[in-house]
Amino acid sequence: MSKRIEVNDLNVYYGKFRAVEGVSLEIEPRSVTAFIGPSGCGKTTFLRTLNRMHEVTPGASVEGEVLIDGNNLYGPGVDPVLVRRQVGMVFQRPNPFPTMSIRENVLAGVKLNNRRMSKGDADDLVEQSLQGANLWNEVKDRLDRPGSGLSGGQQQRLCIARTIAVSPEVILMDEPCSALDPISTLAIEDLIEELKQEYTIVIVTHNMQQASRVSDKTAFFNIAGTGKPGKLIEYDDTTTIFSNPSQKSTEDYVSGRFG
Amino acid sequence: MSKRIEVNDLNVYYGKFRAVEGVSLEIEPRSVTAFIGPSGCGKTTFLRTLNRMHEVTPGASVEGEVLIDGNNLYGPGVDPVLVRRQVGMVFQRPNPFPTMSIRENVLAGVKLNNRRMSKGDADDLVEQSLQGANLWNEVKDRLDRPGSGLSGGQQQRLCIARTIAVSPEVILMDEPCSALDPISTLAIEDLIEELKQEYTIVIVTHNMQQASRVSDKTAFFNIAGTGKPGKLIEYDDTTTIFSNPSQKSTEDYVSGRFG
Amino acid sequence: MTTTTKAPPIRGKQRAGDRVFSGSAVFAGAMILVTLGAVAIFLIVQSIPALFATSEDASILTTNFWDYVWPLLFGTVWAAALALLIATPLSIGIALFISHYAPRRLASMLGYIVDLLAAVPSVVFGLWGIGVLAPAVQPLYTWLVDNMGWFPLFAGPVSGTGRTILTAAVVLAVMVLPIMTAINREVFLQTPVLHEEAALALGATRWEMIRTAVLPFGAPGMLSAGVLGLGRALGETMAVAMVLSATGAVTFQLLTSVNPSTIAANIALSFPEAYGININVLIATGLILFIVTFGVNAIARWVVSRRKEFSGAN
Amino acid sequence: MATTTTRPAARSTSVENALAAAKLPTYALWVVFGVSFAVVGAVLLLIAIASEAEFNYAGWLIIGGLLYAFSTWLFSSLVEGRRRGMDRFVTALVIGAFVIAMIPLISVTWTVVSLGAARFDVEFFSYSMRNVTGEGGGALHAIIGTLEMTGMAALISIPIGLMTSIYLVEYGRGAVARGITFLVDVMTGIPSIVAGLFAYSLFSIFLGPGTRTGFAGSIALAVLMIPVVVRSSEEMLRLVPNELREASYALGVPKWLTIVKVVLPTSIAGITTGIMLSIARVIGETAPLLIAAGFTASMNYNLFEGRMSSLPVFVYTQYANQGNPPEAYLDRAWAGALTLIIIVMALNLVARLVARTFAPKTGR
Amino acid sequence: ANEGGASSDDTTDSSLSGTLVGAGASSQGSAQEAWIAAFQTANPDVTVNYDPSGSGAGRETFQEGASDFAGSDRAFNDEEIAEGNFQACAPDTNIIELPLYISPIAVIFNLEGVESLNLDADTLAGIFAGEITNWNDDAIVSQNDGVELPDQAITAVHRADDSGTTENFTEYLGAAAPDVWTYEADGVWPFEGGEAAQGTSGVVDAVTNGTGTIGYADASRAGDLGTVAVKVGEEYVPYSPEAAAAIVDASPFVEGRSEFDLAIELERDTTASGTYPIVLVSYLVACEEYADSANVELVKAYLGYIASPEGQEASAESAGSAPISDSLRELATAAIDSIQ
Ligand SMILES: Nc1ncnc2c1ncn2[C@@H]1O[C@H](COP(=O)(O)OP(=O)(O)OP(=O)(O)O)[C@@H](O)[C@H]1O
Ligand SMILES: Nc1ncnc2c1ncn2[C@@H]1O[C@H](COP(=O)(O)OP(=O)(O)OP(=O)(O)O)[C@@H](O)[C@H]1O
Ligand SMILES: [Mg+2]
Ligand SMILES: [Mg+2]
Ligand SMILES: O=P([O-])([O-])[O-]
Repeated sequence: MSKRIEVNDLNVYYGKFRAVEGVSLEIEPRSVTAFIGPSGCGKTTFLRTLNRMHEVTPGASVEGEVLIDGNNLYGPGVDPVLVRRQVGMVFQRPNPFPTMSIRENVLAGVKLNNRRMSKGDADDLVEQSLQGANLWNEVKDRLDRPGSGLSGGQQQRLCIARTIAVSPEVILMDEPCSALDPISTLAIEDLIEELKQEYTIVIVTHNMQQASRVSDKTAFFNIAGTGKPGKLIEYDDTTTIFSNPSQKSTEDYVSGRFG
Repeated sequence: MSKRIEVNDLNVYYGKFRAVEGVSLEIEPRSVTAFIGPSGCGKTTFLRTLNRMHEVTPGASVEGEVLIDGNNLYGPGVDPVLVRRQVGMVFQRPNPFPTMSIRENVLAGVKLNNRRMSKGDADDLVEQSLQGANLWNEVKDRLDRPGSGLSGGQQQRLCIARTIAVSPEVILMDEPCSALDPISTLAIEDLIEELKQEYTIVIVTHNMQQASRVSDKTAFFNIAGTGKPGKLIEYDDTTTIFSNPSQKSTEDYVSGRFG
Repeated sequence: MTTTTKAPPIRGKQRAGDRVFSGSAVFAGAMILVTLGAVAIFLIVQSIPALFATSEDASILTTNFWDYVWPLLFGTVWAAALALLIATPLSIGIALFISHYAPRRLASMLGYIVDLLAAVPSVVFGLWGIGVLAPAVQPLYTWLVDNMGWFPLFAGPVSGTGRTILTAAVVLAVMVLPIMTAINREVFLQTPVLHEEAALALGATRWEMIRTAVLPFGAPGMLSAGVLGLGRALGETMAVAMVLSATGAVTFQLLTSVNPSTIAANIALSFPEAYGININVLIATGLILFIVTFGVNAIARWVVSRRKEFSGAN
Repeated sequence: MATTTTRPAARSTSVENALAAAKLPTYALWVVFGVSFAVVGAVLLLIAIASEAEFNYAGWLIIGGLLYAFSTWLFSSLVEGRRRGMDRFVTALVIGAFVIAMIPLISVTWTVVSLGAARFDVEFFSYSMRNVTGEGGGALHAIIGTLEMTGMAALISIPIGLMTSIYLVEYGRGAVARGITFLVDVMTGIPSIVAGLFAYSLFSIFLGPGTRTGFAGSIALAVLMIPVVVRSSEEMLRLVPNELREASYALGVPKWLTIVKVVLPTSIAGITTGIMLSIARVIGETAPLLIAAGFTASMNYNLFEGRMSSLPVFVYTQYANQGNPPEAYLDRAWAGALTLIIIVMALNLVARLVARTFAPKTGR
Repeated sequence: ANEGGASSDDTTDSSLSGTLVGAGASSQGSAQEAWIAAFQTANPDVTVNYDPSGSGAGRETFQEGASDFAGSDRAFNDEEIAEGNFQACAPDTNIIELPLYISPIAVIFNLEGVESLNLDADTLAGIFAGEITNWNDDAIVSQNDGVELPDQAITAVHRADDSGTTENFTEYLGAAAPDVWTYEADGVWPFEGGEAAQGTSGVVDAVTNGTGTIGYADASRAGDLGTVAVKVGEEYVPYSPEAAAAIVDASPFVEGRSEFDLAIELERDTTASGTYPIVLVSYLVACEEYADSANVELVKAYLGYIASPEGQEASAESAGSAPISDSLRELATAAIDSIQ
């Protein structure tokens, strides 16, 4: 699993408003890449173009190329549904389906494609995914309870389990810990460490310590002012970005001079 | 103006859930105090008890004492409305009244209380408050335009202008910059610097750099785990907290080891 | 709480404005209670003479009250159920179209157009039902009876006018469609984007997204839409009175001239010539109708509350 | 839903894109659409010719639509796979549902407008039916009656409904609020004829049997209107962000002033719309007014004395008690229906206008 | 603009004023409208309110003394009269009942290409009882030489509401075809069967919009629909005002009533030629002597106008009723004059 991502000169629009301008970068397989930057600089927007979730927003559009192992996501005839199976996503706020039990939540994505899964297979998959998300031990006795009954951190891990159950190649995470307490945050960070053995992971975070802890590479985005588009300022190894950035604004940002 | 705040052994509840436990601290007049701590540790909750906004939440209650210049806010017969006139508040998301113009927004605190005021006095007050909030130059030509037409940072300063227009003695701010871009953030930080000449200011922030930049004293709150109450861990001069804290968890937090 | 030593300036009296305002809010709430109570009490008081009346007291009765009301009750429920059967899938379809399929601009205009349907008075639907709809569907009914008469619901003889319970149900369905659509539309629009995106991010097609996120989330709302529609359909009067060939039989057949009447329509038909105890009899049938709608509402609430744990509300 | 501008991908054109899925071209769906309807049309036409019946347009639409839905499902399933096929099938059904619902709307509107135009004249709006037999006459008495009775009903319902919703949103907690919500729900379900019977009984008891007045009609309408007002206002009040209330409290504004000066102005647009819709809901009621207010041919300005006609009842009685020539009565009935619909549409428009004028200004 | 025409012109020399209240049969509704319109125009200071609340309600209201006169599709029966107790009337006085509204009931049908049919009472009763169900039934065909009757089901439409029309129609069926029609005469359709429609308009609409339909309705509403000529004696009589008036003249008064109680025992099974037996006779009921004399003049003037040739002409024109014969008018006028 896990694939290489290449972005070429990407512009992202909301209607006529250009939210992100001219981003080009390459993401290695089986690595963790962190996006950092001040609020409104387009981190979320850019992340969502990587699995075509962006176009779910009415009026949103994209110019440029995103290649996953050489296949352009925005090529003609590309089915966004297929893209999203390969590039999974975890959101800022945990969003388990409230009407489903924990078990159903994990199977939600799988059931779409493979409706006639035997109970045994399904059980295996549920256990495996929940194990993968470090949640199995906490919920194994209450798989039939609603997912919304879990704590925030558990819900977020449930969402991760749901995502890995469809065996994607890339997992995108948009500030997955920002709504969580410190203990849950640590649990998720540990999990990311494990997941990167198998998946390509891209994570947006406003917490620079988190970025420096979990990521191999870091991309810093910035914005010149309200109404201006966000830009990729610098993209390099995490250690370089935090210790010896080449741009002044990166240094200002990581040293906490603003944001 | 500006007053001294003294909190004695305060417990704060949401229904039966104790969100904040046993907080005691003293806040000097004409100073800036920052509250920091991980998400969910009760910073917002505690802040809101300082002007009895807490009890607006259904089922919320408070045990203990909050003295402002020796007067207990929670004493019998105290009118929360009068308390709130003395202790103003600025919220995380800018919330100007959408039905009102900029001018009306600034005058809201006065006009909503049906106080009569000559047009000249009102004009003076508007100018003075907007000057105080560093917004006058940007909006003086469009005082009759709706307040919601401003940018996020301007809206936040409008809310500050609205707050100082009722001439409170204390201003509480709950993550006033978290929804703003870096430039607006700097503008607000500068403003806080000026405001502390006249007001006692308490600010909640998740941004430690911000805390160290703007505050004289810092209070660190922490939480043992989900469902546990938040506690005041350490309260000291800002420089001490960030350079030489006495508690291990404070050090972990300010050094970015979690959160 | 502990008390303080000094007399604080922040003490004030309880505000008169607050008291007056909250007082009148409570008063208004109480008025609802009073009104509903008044409706119930008046209906009951007026009904009591009828409940034990026989054909001796009231010319309208052939035996006793219960024999009189039973076929009406059957017809009321049957017609409303049919109407709901037609209107529910349609309203869900239209609501989905407006909330998730149509382009935004078009959607709001369509919403307005459907809302307009709600404004058409029921007499007009009655006139339309007799004059336009019934003649239009009559050939279809003939075809159904000729070719599918073996199916009990479609048994003949076919009505020569098309004014059957099925036509009445269609008219009712058209009448309850706007209100049901409006509610369904609102709940569908309120589906948290979070959940819709969660489904899409798992690689769901639009329909699969609707199935996994929108419909389960909207289920309680759809149920209340159904209940509201059912309430309207149960109580609709003039259109049914005008469109339906109501002979009073208890039958499930959809396409014949012989159809059960409904309580509301029967009141409209009989009230003008009613006098003496007959009026009480009719009011008593109204009481029964009230009880039925009350029951439907209560059941729906119960169903919703039973599934609360799994609902999107928490 | 969204448009995606895509630049031709220079590099990937040579390679087969693994993410591309087999896809029916857009025109294929149109072809299927055309063929489905053409086939069904031809068959029905043959049947029509054979049986010398009229061509069945409704059947054509419905069967053609079903055939289209089925064949897209089939084709798409074969070419694009089961899931995409299902998606297309549901799309066809959803659009179909919409088209089907449009048929009665257009039919009703057309019928009312085309038949109502005949007597939509000055006399209709300046005459009552007093001393009129046969042709001529008008509905002025009914229009006045409708306006007076609905106005009175609004006068009763709006304060009660609005204050109740304020209670529910701003004050009510726990069992009492839940109880009132439940009662409002139940009230929503009161059949209109029951409301009419209630008003009739109420006035019979106090003012003697057979009493029918405009005011009784208003009471019946108010019973129907109150729950609608409560429901919609409640919804709108809940939409007002708590932040605004808190902003106001934080400025030291008492609760009631916050409600009056912040909450209500913010939601006034939605509340007005809701109220207008609730008026539209009751203004077309026939049965309760027939029972509670009766009807008369003459002007009656007094809500509290004597019977009062209303437009729906006017329409109904003109239809039900046709004299000679019947066309005159029917024309009046349809003109009355048209008037009623126009009044309701006007109310709707006013509501939208109000909503737009009072809506919180975004300034962008 | 038509309101308050009271002072419009001074040409009327009427000295009458006041308000007259009547209630009762809805069948007279249209006729009452015409009478009221003409009477109010002639006497601008008079208002007449007629509440077409139904015969039953009308009789009850009159008995309670809440109205000055009643309209009723049937006369008070002997028990009711014996019981007396008419609140509006002076004690121990009689009531007068005047058959001033005579309206033929047409049997209407909708069959393509057929404008009229000949049917005898047994056949009509068979159709409405649901025993004859097809238009090409021998019973129908045999009476209609030269009419091409299709092989089509008959949909017989009756009134869904309580109605004087139904009462008179079923009374006819019961009297003229007692073997086939075994139900009691009643305003409510006596059994579950056939098709029901609301009010005269509903019946007319159902018959018009359906195919193979037949129904009965006030003759003024027959319009372009086919109508039935009913067999009386040896001939088939189509409905007409004259024929309808003729059956009233041919029928005896109910026995044992007071001098001015003109209740008629309609001879539905008459064989007299030129009579049309399916008629609705609706009465105007008043007191011979009122307890309160305030409105006596008004009642006399109003009823007098109704009985007059002009009044009868007005209702004939607007409601299609049959003007009463001169002989009946003489009796009625005498009765009205006796009111005090
Ligand atoms: N749905 C939308 N429609 C229009 N503009 C949008 C939309 N979502 C975001 N934007 C704009 O696009 C820009 C980038 O927003 P984005 O949410 O990607 O920022 P971000 O870096 O993720 O910020 P944060 O740290 O607050 O999440 C902002 O100017 C924002 O106002
Ligand atoms: N309205 C409420 N009802 C019940 N519990 C609440 C409510 N608001 C907050 N809490 C709980 O109280 C605790 C403290 O929350 P609070 O919002 O004060 O934290 P915080 O430190 O401000 O966090 P953040 O940095 O995310 O704003 C949390 O456990 C939270 O879940
Ligand atoms: Mg973001
Ligand atoms: Mg907070
Ligand atoms: O005139 P009707 O009594 O038949 O309505």
